[in-house]
Amino acid sequence: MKTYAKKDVSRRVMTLNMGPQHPATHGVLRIELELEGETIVKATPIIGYLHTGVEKHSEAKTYYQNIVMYDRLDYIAPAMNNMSYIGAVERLLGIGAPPRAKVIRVILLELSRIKSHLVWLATAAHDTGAMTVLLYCFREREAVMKLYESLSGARMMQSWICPGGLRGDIPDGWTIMIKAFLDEFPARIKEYRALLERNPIFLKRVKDIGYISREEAVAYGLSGPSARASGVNYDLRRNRPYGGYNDYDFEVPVLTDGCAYARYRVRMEEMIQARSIILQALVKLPNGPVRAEHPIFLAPPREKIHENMETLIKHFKFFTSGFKAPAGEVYFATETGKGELGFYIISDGSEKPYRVKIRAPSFSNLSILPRIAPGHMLSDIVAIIGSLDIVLGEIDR
Amino acid sequence: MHQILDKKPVDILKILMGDNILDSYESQDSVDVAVIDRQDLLYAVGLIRDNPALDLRYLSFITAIDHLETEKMFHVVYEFANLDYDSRLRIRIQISEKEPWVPSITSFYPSANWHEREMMEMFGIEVREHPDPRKLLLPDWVSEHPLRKSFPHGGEELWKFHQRTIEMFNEKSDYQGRTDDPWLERFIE
Amino acid sequence: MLTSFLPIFLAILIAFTLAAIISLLAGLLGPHKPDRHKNEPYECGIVPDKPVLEKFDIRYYAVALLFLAFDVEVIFIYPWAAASVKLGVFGFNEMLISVAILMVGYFFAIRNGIFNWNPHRHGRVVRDDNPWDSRGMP
Amino acid sequence: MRKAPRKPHEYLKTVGGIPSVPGVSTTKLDETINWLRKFSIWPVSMGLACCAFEMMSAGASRFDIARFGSEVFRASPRQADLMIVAGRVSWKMMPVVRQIYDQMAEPKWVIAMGACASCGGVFNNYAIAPGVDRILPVDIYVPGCPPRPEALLQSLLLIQEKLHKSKVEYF
Repeated sequence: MKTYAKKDVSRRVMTLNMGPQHPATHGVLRIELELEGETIVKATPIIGYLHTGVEKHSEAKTYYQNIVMYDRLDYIAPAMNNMSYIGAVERLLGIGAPPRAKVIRVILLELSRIKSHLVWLATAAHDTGAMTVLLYCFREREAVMKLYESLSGARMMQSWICPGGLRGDIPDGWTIMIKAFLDEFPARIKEYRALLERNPIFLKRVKDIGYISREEAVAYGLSGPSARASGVNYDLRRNRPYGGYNDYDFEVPVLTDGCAYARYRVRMEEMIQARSIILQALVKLPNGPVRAEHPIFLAPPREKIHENMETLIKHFKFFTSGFKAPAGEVYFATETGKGELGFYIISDGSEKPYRVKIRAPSFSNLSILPRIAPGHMLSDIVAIIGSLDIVLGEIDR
Repeated sequence: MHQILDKKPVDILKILMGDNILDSYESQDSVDVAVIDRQDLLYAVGLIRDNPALDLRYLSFITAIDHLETEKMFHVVYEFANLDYDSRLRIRIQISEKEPWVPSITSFYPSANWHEREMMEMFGIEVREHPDPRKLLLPDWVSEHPLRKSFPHGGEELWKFHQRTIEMFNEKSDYQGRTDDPWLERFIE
Repeated sequence: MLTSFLPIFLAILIAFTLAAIISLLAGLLGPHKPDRHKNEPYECGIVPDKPVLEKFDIRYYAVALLFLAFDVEVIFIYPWAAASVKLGVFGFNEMLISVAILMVGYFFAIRNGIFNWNPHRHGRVVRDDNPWDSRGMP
Repeated sequence: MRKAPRKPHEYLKTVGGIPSVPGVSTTKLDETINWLRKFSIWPVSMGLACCAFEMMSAGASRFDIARFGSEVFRASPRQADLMIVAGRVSWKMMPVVRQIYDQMAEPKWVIAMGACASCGGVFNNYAIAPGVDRILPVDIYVPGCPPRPEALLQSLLLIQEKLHKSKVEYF
């Protein structure tokens, strides 16, 4: 087939700036694309437009004050940032949470995973043209936010997990509300599946796009659903269990064909697994205190403050100048909706951490974009970014 | 723990590298840390990735720590992991502030590319043979290295830093931004 | 004879005058505050340092031409559709012939790959320069 | 004795000096234009960080922002009248925010949503600009981190009131 169109086309590369203020870049990511007609020759992401200097700032605050700041990293599912940081601090101090707090933490984390995947589904489908899925997913997200609101009063940033357990116990009707939400959730998942998986436009936009082989995923440090869709069989909840995850049975979906559609299927499956984990946790919910007690590192419980003078002084000192953490270094990573979010805390024995390094999953997940983008069409890069599920708060830190 | 040799990665590394490992200890989260010199970093990283006994192909992160008081000014930390056996190893390099450079391991681990660029701009540690040593996160008019302990956390010097940026910004655009700050004392902690 | 076309001319006249009035009013009455940044092309927020309008690929021109051809064809179909009852089968055949003539151009374009924008990507973009594959990693 | 019929000008009741005929209401041109603009303020999508998700929740079905006429979040500043700076503005992002503001068509308003956009908020360090009003004339500051969608809707109402009273600039 002799093609006139290709022969006399002068190889002129056009640079296009998919800038920080763009509806499809999931935040303030800027990509400089070099295009040859509609085919991408080179894509270089430029980040830093949301750099908030969190690592520098956390050196000026005590361990307890830092919790609030790490909510704002992955602002789609804040409870997961808390768990990573609190896990690191607890391991540094050598304290644990009481069993009831552990189970409630698992419930909060899995609710955040469902919320994070709902936001991903909303924006990914919206980018490939399925507008209704966005509004459906936000309806479910509002239901999850109502649960968080009834728990702590804050819709998004609860920072409910603190060293030694939780800030407070759950209200009475909370488990009933969760069960109500979880009962109707499978019907909703069926709705999304019906909207997307038999929709030829979505399938054509997502199938065989952004292929990542297993070796590239490991070499580029991908983690989470983006890596598990390329065959990397690694999930922190199962390989390095933390927070009591080892006594729940759930499967980890791993696919091997690594395209954007595989990442879609992995995340949809993870939402169903998260629902089953919460149901198991609701059954397993023990009674008992929600916060551990520790003479040095934790604040005395609220009701004991008025009994004698020492606990009152200790309470006051705890919240003003914090506790002196033992010197040492700790790295603790948890499996968030995006991947392995880890906190590397180095303490020199004072109240404030000497250095906090945040290993963000989206940071490495995005670093593979210059490798997989060339060869795709311009409209494919929108689907690739959607499928990688990046959030700019934790990339730019 | 390597499945077949059931040895920790640090012990295997000790066997392979002999006395090049200056010191090794176990951190609080039971991950072994090996302290080596930067001359044989590339050799160690080559071993870590390709040697079937170690086989740690996943680079978790690279970061630097600014030890203010000790003579060795910077510590550069690399964390490797093997996703199948889930064994982790951390490498620490101590470099002095006089010549803060580190060889780049992007040729071994492409995920190191961005981590090293961030370390370069935040600490001022030069990473040699890095394929793309541009700034990653900071705006291009900032020349200081914020994560060093000498950079101010807050207070008077930070406010001067803000004012310099506002003035620089005002020359470029036509709008005269507000440099006076009613809550100035809020900045001086 | 001419008077039978009067309603059409009237409709066209009203359309143009309305459009003219609205755009003129908006142009005249609205505030005009042009400044350097406002007149720069919109680059997602980045101040463009080099000229943004570069040469476009030839394939855009080919697709635009094809669209123009079919657009003109549609203009002819509208009056036929309005009077298709009166014209009856004769008009229908005429229109079929004219559309068929255009279809020849359409298939010629398809054969010559005007719509084949990304010829070298068939399905999955598999990169062969992947050094890790060759060494047989697990 | 029949009263003399009223002269034509006496039929016109005067309301504040303006003659008023039954069935016809007269108003100032400014008021009409502002009334038209008030209920169709289109915001430019300047969602930066966490507040962007509260803005999206406001745009979604539960706290429907479409009830107040600003449902369409235009991507390009040319077709927008309102800029909701939703999130923390870092120094690297400041020139971009300023460029977008300059490229918006004339009657334009700015809402600084959240503590970070209003005064730097939680992040009082080198990377975050202490308040977006360093470079933009901000009309409404919305407190909260992130502010609830109702707070954003209330700020929209305040903008509409301010707009209603503002003087329309002609050529």
